[in-house]
Amino acid sequence: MNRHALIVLLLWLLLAVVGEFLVVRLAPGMFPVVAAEEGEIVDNAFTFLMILAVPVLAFVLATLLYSLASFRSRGTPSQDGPPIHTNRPVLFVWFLATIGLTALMIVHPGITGMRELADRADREPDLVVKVETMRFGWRITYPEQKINTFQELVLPVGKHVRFEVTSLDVLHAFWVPAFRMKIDAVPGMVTTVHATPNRTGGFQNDPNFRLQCAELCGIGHSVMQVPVRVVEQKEFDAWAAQQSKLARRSN
Amino acid sequence: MVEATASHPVHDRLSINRLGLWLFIISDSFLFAALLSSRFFLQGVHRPAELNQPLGLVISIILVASSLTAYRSEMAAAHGDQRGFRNNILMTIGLGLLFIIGVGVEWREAFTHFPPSTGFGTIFFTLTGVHASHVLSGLILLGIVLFLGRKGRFTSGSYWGVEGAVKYWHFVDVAWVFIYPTLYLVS
Amino acid sequence: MHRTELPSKMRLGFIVFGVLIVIEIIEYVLGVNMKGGAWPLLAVLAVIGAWPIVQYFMHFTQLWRREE
Amino acid sequence: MAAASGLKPILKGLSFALVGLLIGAGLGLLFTSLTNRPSTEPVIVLGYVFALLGWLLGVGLWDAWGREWVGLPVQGEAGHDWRRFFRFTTDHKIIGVQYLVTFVVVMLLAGIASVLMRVELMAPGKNILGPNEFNTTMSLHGIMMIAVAVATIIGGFANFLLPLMIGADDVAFPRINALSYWIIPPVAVLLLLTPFFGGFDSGWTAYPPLSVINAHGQLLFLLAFLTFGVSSILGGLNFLTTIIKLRAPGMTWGRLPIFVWSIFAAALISLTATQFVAYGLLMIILDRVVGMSFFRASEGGNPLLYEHIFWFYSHPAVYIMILPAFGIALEVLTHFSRKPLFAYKWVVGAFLGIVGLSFIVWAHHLYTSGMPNSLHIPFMVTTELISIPTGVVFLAALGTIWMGRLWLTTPMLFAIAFVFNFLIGGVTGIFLADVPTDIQLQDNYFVVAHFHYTIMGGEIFAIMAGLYYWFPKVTGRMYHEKLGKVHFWSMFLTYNVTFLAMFWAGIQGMNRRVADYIPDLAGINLFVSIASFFLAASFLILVYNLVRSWARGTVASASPWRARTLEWQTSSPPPLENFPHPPVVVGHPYDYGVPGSVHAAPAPVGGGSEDER
Repeated sequence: MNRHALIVLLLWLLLAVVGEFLVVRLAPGMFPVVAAEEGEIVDNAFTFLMILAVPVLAFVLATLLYSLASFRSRGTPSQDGPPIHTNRPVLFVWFLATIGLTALMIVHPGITGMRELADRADREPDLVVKVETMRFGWRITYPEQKINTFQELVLPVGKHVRFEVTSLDVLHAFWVPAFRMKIDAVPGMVTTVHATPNRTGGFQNDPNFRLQCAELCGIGHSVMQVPVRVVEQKEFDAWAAQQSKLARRSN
Repeated sequence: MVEATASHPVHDRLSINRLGLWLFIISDSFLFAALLSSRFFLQGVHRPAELNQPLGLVISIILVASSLTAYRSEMAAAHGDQRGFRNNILMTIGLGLLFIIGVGVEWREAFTHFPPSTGFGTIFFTLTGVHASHVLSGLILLGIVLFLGRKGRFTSGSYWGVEGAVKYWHFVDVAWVFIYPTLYLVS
Repeated sequence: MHRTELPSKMRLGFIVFGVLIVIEIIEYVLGVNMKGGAWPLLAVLAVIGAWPIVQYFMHFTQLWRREE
Repeated sequence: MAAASGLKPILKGLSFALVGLLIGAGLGLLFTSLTNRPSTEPVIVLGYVFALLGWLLGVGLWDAWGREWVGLPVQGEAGHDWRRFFRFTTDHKIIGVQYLVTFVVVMLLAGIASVLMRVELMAPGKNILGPNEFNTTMSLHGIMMIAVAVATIIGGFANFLLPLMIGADDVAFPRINALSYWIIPPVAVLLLLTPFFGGFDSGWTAYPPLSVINAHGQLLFLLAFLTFGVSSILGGLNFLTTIIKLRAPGMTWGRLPIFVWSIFAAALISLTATQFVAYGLLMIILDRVVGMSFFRASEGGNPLLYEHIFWFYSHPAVYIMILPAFGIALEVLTHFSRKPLFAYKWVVGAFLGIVGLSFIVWAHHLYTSGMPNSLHIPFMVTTELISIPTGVVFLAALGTIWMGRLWLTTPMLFAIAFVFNFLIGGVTGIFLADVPTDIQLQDNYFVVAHFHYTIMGGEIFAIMAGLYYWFPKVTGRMYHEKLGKVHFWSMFLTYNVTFLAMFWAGIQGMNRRVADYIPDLAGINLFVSIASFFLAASFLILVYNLVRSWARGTVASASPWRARTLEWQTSSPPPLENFPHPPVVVGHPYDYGVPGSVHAAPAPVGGGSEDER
C-alpha cells in the first residue's frame, strides 16, 4: 500500500510540475490578441484557473495510469481484491481538498474578477456608444457626436467606453473577441457592457478586432459581423467629423 | 393512471397506485409553479381594473364545493354506499361544469378588455386555460368513474378508480387555490 | 380508515369546506380593499387553504402510514 | 406475409394516426376560419395532437388499456418471436430493448448530421450546406443527441435492468412504461419532417423571439420536444415508484446497486423539472399559434422568461444524463476491479446532493443574457459547489480501482475512459462557471467542447461501457472482445483529438452555431473535421460488432463476468418472469473479497412458488 501510494505521489508531483511549467510558459501565447483592459482581467482569470486545474488533472491521471500499469490482471482475475469499503482519513483529506479548491476558485478569480469588472462598469464612461441590432446588422450610434453607422465600430484608444445594447427583433449578442466582452442584445431591454481599448488596431491586421454576433439569430448569424477599429483620439475625432459631414450632405 | 394488473408478491397494488398518482401530482404541480412564476416575472402584481373579481370568488367557491362532493362520494364508496357515491359524483361533475361555464363567461369578458395578445391577457388566458384543461380531464375521469360505478365496478373493498379520480380532482382544486389569488387578488 | 363511522367523515368534509370558504372570503376582502402589498398575506392564506385539502381530502399521510 | 402480420399493430397505429390527422386538421381549419387568423399553424397543432392520439390508440393503448375504461375486458399480447419487439408489450425487458435499439439508431442519425456539419465547416465559405440547411442540421443534431442522452440510459438500460437489479418481476406501471416508449416514434417522425417545413434554425434551445417568427419546422420541433417531455416524465414516475415499492425482500436502501441509486436520482429530476421545459415550449407555441405576447417586447413580454424556465429544466437535465452514467461507470469499475465500491454511502449522498444543487444553478447559462448582475455571484457559488459532490464520485472511482484486480475488458476500458473524459469535462466546466472567464467563453466552441466532454466523453462512453457489459444479459450472446477493444481505442483516441482541438478553436475565438467563420480559423477547423470523420468511422465497428454478435456470437452463460448483482443471478436472457424463484437479498451487492459474503439467495421453494404467475 505505502509503496504504491509513494509512487503515485511522485508521479503526481512530476506531472503537476511539468504541467504548471507548461501553463506558465505557454499561457501568454495561447490567447488571441487582447486589446482592452477588461480583456486582460479575463485572460488572467483563465490562466489562474489553468494553474488550479493542473494538479487536479495530474492527480487523477497519475492514479489512473499507475493503477492501470500495476493492478491489471492478465486475463480473468482468479481472485478478488482486498475488501476496502472506505477510508475515513482519505475521505477527510479529499473533502478538505475539494472544498478548499472550490472556495478558492469562487473567491479568486470568480468574485475578485467580477469585482474588478464591476468597478470599471461603475466608472463614468468617456464615450457612450449605442448599439442596435437587427437581423443581420448593427446600427452603431455615437449620441454625443450625433453620428451613426452600419459599417464599422470605431473607438478611441485609452478611453472607457460604455456600450448600450438593444435589439430590434430577435436575440443577438454583442461580442468583440479582442475585448473579451460580451452581452446579449434583448428586444425591449437595454443591456450594457464596458471596454477600455488599450491597443490600436483594426480588422485588416487582426480579425479579432471584429464585432460579432454571438447568439444564434437565424440564417445570417455567422456573417453578422462588422470590423472594429481602435485608433488614436485625434484620428477618432477626424473620423467623427467626416461622418457627420457625410450625414449632413446626405440630408 | 389506473393500473390494476399484475399483483406483486411483496407490495400491494393499492399503495403502488397511490404513490404513482402522488408522484404525478407532484410533477404536475411544477407546471403550475412555472405558470405562477411567469405571472410575476412578466406582469409583477399588475392587475387591470376590468378584472371581474366577484365572478372569480363565485367560481372559486363552486370549485371548493365540488371538492366537498368529491370527498363525500369517495367516502360513500369506501363504505359501500353506492347511491351516495353516485349522487355525489354526479354533483361533482355538475359543479365542475358550472365552473367551466363560469370560466367561459370570464373569457368572453376578457376578450374585450384584455385579449390574449396583450400582456395581461397572455397570462390570464394561459393560467385559466391550462387550469381549465385540467378541470376538463378531471371531468372525463369522473365521467368514466360514474359510468363504471353504474355498472357496479366498485365495492367498499375495491374502489381505487374512485379514489384516484377524486384525488386528481382535489389536486385541480388545490391548484386553483393558488391561481385564484395570484390572478385576481394580488396588487 | 374503514373503522370510523361514515357520518363523522361527512361532518369532517363540511368543516373543511367551511374553513376553505372563510379563507377565500378573507382573501377576497383583502384583495379588493388593500391597495398594495397584499401578496405576502395572500400567499400565506393560500398555503393555509391548500393544507386541509391535501391533508383531509387527499389523505396525504396515507402514503407512509400503514392502515388496517 | 409473416412480416405484415408482425407489423400489424404498427400498421393499425399508422392508419388510426391518419384518421386522427384528418380530424385534427379539419378542426384546425374550422378554428382558423372562425378566428380569421390566416395561419396553417393551428392546423398543424391540432392535426398532430389527434394523430398522436390515434397512433397511440391504434398501436395498442386501446386494446391493452382503453377497453378497461369503458368496461370491456382488455386484450393481452402474445408471441415470443421477433414480432414482440414491434408490439405494445408490457414486458420491461422488451421495452428496454425497444428503447436501446431506437436510440442507437437515433444516435447514428444524429452522428450523420454532425458529419454533415463538419464537412460544411472544413473550409470557410459554403461547402455543401446553405446557412439555413446548416442551422437545421445543427439543431437536429442537437435535439436528437439530447434525446439520446436523456432516454438511452433511463429508457433503455434502466428499463431492462432496474427491475432485475432490485429483484422485481416488472416495473410498477407496465402499461405506462409501454406508453412512454410508443410515444417516441411520433417524436422521431416530427423531427425528421422538419426539413420539409422550412427547417428550424433556432438550435435545440429554441430561444424566442427567433423561435416565434421562423418557419413552420420550428413548430414541429416544439411539438416533438413537448411529446418527448411527456415520455420522460412518465418514465421518471415509473422508476421512482418501482424503486420505492418493488424491491425484493431484504433489498434495503443501503443495499441498492449504485446504478439503481443513480436512476433514482435522475428520475427525481426527470419527474419534476421536465414540466418546466414543457411550459417553456408551450409559451412559444401559444405565441406562435394563438398570437399571445409572452415574448413580444411591446406588450411587456420578455425573452429572459423563456431562458429562465428553459434552463430550470435543461440544466438539471444534464444530470438526468450524467447521473445514470456515473451509475454505469461505477458499476462496471467495481465488478471489473473485483473490489467493493469505495465509499458507497458517500456516493449515494453525492448523487442526492447533485440533485438538490442541480435545481439552483440554472442561471449560469445566463451570465451574459442581460439578467440583473446581482444574480451572478449566487449562481456562480452554487454552480461551483457542484464540484464537491462530483469530486466524491471521482474519489469513489479511483478508490475502487486502487489495489483492485483490474480486468481490462472492453466495458472496463470504456468506464476508465469515462473517468478521464469526464475529468476534462468537469475541469473545463469551472472555466464556464466563473463569471469573468464565461463572459468570453459563452456561446463559444469552448462551450461546445466542454459539454461534449461531459455528455459524449462522459455519458456516451458510459453507454458504450453499459452496452458491452450487459450485452450478454440482453441478447444471451457474447460480443466480440477483440473488435470491442479496437472500437474502444479508435473511439477514445479520435474522440479526444477532435474535442481537445475544439477547446483550442474556442480559445482562438470560434463562436458556436456558425455555418461560416473567419479565414484565420480555417486550419483548426480542418483539423477538427478530419478527426471527427475518424471518430464517426469508429462507430461502424460498434454497429458491426453488435449486429454480428447478436446474430452469431458465442452463447453467453448466466454470469459471464461473475458479477454479484441480481441481474446476473438469472439466465441470459432472463425469462419472462425474471426470476423463477423470487430472490431474497441478504447482503451488500459489492462485497468482493469479503469471505463468505452473499448478495442474494433464492427464496425458499415453498415461499416462492405461490407468487409465480
